[in-house]
Amino acid sequence: MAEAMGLILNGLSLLLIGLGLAFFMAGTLGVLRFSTPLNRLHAVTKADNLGLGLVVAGLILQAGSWALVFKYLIIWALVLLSAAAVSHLIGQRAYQQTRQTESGETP
Amino acid sequence: MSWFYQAAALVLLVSMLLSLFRVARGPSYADRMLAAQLIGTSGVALLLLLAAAFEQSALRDVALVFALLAAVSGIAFTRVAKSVKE
Amino acid sequence: MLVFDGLLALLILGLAWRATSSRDLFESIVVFIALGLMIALAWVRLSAPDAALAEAAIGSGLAGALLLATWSRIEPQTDDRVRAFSWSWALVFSGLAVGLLLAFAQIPADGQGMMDEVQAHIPQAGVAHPVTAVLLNFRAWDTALELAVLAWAWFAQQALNRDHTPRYQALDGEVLQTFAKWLTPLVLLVGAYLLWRGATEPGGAFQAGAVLAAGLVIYSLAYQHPWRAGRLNDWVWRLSWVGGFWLFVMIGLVGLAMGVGFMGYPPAQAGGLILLIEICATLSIAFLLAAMFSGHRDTETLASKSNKES
Amino acid sequence: MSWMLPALVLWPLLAATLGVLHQKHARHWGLVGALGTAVLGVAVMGLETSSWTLGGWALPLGIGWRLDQLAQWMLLIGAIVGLFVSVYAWLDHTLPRAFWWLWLGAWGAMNALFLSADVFNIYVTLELLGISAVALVAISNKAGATQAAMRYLLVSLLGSMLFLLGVALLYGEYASLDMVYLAQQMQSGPVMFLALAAMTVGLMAKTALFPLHAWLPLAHGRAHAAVSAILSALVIKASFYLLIRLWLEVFAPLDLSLAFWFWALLGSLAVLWGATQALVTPSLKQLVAWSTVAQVGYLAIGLALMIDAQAQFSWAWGLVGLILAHALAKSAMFLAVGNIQQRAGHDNLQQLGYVLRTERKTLFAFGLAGVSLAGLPISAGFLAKWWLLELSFDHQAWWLFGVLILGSLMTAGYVLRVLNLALTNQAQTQSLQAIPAGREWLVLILASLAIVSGLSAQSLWGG
Repeated sequence: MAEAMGLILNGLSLLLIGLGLAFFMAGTLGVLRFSTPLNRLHAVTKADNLGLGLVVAGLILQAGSWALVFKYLIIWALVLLSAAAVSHLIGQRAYQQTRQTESGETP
Repeated sequence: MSWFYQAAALVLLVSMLLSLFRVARGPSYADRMLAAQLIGTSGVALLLLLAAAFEQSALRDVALVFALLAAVSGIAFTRVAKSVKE
Repeated sequence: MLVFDGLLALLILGLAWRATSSRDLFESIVVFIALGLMIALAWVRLSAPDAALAEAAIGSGLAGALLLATWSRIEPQTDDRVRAFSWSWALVFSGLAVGLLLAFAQIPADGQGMMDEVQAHIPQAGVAHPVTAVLLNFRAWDTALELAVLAWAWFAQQALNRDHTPRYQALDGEVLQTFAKWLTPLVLLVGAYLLWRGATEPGGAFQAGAVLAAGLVIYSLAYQHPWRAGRLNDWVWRLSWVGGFWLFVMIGLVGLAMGVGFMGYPPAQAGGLILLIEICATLSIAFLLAAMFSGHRDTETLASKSNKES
Repeated sequence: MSWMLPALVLWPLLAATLGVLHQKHARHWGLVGALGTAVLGVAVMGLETSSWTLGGWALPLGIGWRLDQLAQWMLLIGAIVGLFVSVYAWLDHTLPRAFWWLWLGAWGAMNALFLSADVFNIYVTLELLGISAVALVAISNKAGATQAAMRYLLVSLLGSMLFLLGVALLYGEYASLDMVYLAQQMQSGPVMFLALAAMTVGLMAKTALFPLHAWLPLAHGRAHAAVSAILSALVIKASFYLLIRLWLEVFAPLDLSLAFWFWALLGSLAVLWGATQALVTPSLKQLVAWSTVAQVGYLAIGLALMIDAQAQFSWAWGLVGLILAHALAKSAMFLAVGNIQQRAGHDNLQQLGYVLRTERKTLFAFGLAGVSLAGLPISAGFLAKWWLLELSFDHQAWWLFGVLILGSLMTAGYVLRVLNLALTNQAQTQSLQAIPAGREWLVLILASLAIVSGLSAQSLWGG
């Protein structure tokens, strides 16, 4: 029974981490392929939040102690917080730039 | 599971490599900076995977510092960049 | 992991090349930040998490912010001249690289260095983590001098450009301020945690100091002025730059007076003294690094400025 | 361990710290620090030579300190020159406050370097020394000072990095950082030759030895006179001291048969090239700076002869004599130039005739220092150069004989170039600035020391 549980947990971990990686890859491709800075920003946030979140979720299933779970959650929360703030701020800059380009100003 | 974590780490490293193309190509400052941001987050995930793969808990502290300080250069950029345009 | 390590090594080389050869200064800076991350990963792969921690905090976090602040002060420039590729220098450096490869291949791979010695003396060192034992006890004089190097680097910077602070740009909204408010307690927590971990695990004063400095930098970025100790006396502020070094050598002198030698501790008190030194060193490092980022203004110049503004 | 040894490092750093904390009186703190350090540096001559480990940890774990005669002499040279430069700087009101904490930082770092017997610890002291020295060049407000300092910074960093590389190789091979232990264990092999090569190139750059000297005239052209004196008389000697330690001690067991040619050739080229430049340069300060490049060449020749002599250690005192003679003469010269330059407001040789004629004491001091540099009899320089000649005679290196004589003649040539100007009948073209009279006397005393020390310096090599 315990063995079966372990297998299921392992399988779930694999799935979650794999999904997380997929989001990271998608984010990277988005950063490479999207056409405007604001679109690219959009792609980055997906990778930041979901990608890391899924990887962390996969790792939590394997964590042996609550302290470790707590640490994983802290790390994820930190990245969420700083990613949200930084993308917003970079977004402001990118937005200003787009407006400047549209109104045809020269630097 | 260790093999899987290692393989996943490798995938992340490749994805970091790809993001570097955006750093190199730009064209705007914001583009380069946000690609660096993505590399930082990938680094956090990579470190957590390595920590699990080799059971080195110290690496989680490194990941923690990564996560904490990833914001510093991004914020510094938005705050001190003299011009948004190239 | 061979593929991983190989790719990492190539990435580091490529990034280093790009950082120095790019003609756009800003690109160089961003590449440098990414390079810091990769080097931290390399330290991880070399089983040196202490160095990885320091590199993650300073190499990619603080150094990136410092470079960006400097970049904001200097004239915008893009080097339009195509750099001449110098064959002679390329030859010199590749010769050095080949020599190094050969030399390090010759060095005995199973060499433990001084690790056996260190392990044998750990029980008398007052701390359990070998790196901390070496830095704060066995080779304390090196570390004390490094604290002096950091302080003098800041004095040198101060001597060169007085009253230079980064040029801050306006931002809409309160996002940054709120973020700084949330982050500051977390930074304090992580800094204290790293310091505490240093006794038994990777971590310690330099890493904790760098993390705290990053917190101070975020604060000064959010509130647009160099981080100062509020209404604290300017004198106290300056004292924090050299406090770590002086406490360290004063305890070292006490060791000399007590007969355990200069920079030595009485074994019974070693643990407590090391903790005390680490706390002060952490604060010194944090304030020095933060000061290097946000500059420093005397109370007088600050007062005259605020008078003018009001 | 005597309390004086840690005090040698900590006293200057303490005074510098107080200067930073209490910036209004940085000058006074600086003088207090300098006087104390100088007294300590002289007093150390009376201590027993011995070695210690710091923190009570036995080797190879702890950091080794040692005080042998070479270290004692280097500390003494630092004390004498440092004292004069400090008093001079105290009388020079154009120096910014930062000079004091940077200079005392550099002094403390040098003392720590001379005391240390641990290669990694030496690297740390080199860092502190380098950062202070570079900033000293940069505090000048002359145009181009920042660029010159930047260049010096890069050279200094590259030098430190190469040194560290050598340290890593040494540690990898022998699992120890102590110089004495390394010297005992040293065995010939390609790795050790690479380590020696890396460290040597790094230190050569820091010593401004030909062909890695280009940063030095550049830095001197912009720096304050006191800073130039410190740089030429002391800072580059610290890295040369390390070269002595490495070649004559740590790596001495290696087969260094080609080393004589390496050092002798580089030294000769430095002597000739530096002197040639000094003969043609249009500015007084540059002239003295190029003369340093040439005199460093003599040091290299001395090292070459010592390596070939298979380190009969009593002979090494000739090297100390060379260092002493050059440190005294060159600091006197730079300080003299400082007086003249400040009086005239420029250092363009062609227009200095009148100033030189009015500044008799300074001119006399410059001449005295020149006598010692050129190696004319009874000066300290004479003894040192006589030692070189004697040794090359011993080695039957006749061509070196020629280089040494030619170098001395050229030295006399560029010194006379300056003295000659005083004899021309140039009229006063601009108003002169006033400088404190004490500074003239100071320079004169220092230059006399360069002569007088020759009378007593025989004791150096047991003569």
